Amino acid sequence: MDVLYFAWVRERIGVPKEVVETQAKTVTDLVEELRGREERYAAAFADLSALRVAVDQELTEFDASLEGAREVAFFPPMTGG
Amino acid sequence: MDVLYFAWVRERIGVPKEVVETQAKTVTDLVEELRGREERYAAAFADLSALRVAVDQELTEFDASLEGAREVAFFPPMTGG
Amino acid sequence: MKIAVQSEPFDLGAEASAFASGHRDMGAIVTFTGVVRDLARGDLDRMVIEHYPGMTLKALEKIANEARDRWSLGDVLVIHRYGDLAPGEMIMMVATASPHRKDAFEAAEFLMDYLKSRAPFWKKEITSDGADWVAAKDEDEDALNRW
Amino acid sequence: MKIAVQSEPFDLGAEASAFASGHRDMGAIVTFTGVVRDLARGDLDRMVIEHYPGMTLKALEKIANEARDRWSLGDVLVIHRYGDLAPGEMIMMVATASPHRKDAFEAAEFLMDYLKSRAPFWKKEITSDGADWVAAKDEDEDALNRW
Repeated sequence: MDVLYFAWVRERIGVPKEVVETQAKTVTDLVEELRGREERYAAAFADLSALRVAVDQELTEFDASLEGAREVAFFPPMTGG
Repeated sequence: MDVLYFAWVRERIGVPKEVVETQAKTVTDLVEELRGREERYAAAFADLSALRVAVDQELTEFDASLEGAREVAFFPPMTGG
Repeated sequence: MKIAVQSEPFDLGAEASAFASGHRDMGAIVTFTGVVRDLARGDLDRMVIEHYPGMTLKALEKIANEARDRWSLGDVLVIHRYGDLAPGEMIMMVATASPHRKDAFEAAEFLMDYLKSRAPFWKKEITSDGADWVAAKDEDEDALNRW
Repeated sequence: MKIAVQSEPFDLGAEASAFASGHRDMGAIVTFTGVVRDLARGDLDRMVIEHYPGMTLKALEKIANEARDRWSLGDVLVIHRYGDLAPGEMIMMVATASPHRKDAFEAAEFLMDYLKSRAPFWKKEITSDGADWVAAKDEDEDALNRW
């Protein structure tokens, strides 16, 4: 599964994109896996209320299913306009 | 005093502007004088709720004083924009 | 601040560009442009806009200054035409520049609501069947109550 | 309907003119343009806008289509830039065309509120002191509740 990071999440984790092999059933499960990997992930995912997530390029919630998902993206609240 | 008419008020009265010699103290007094003149005035001023008035180029009410006024204008509700 | 009352067409693009340029502190620019709509039957020949020359500019300035008093605005533009206009021609435009988008939007809506009912313009629609003065709408008068 | 995501500058005047032309049935055209504001200290070097290429256009189309579902709109325009922008440069614009001014205004405000918080853009301000990601404001999230 492709995992993408944007803005300060990208900077904290250090890469814009990586391929993650996972059996995670939900976004929260995936976050737990990543947190357990390395300190930089734990730091980036410390406060989920400061993060947003998109699955297959659609905004969703952290309890969303990852079944069939090809791309997950994590980023801070958007500041367009 | 210059009296001006716009839009359908102008068309009904037949002139855009005329000089009126009057001792009218308020707009309502002036309207009464004009109504008494000729049928076209009576027709134009039949329903004051359908008219607006400006004294010296400021929108005002029909009970406004004409003391010192040089120009009075009668017209329908505005439809700009 | 630019307030213009004119019979000539104006160039929305040129006006919008000139208005927006050179405001380092204004994050939000709103424009509203009014266009002559054809009638439902599609037979509008032209619209004639009459105005009250001695009063029009003063009334527009008063409305624009009121907007500047109420909202944080760096600049205001009002252009309103009179005379004969064909369907599709631009009648008027307003523009507002503010540090904040809410102010820019609200001030532009305020300007429009007041232009509709408090600036001395009257519209007449000319078709092959004759000419009709456009009636003021109650909803336009009601719109003023929100400010 | 035109939706564009681009690093290049856009020409507000040309876009507004093109958008407004040729709508005989649209009496009301509203545009909103966002401009890079300098910081209060006047030391903004540039703003960098990051986006999510795979998602951005889809998100903007979704927002624009939602506006078309909710209001009577003849046309919608959205342009949003990414990359490096200097103070005073235009970041983005939206435009709406409707038979009625209320629809044109409301739809433009709706587009802006959703662009702010639901389109995948992130702004970073660069000064000689360093770089800061712009924080989302609670009021921008709250603004969505009115729709």
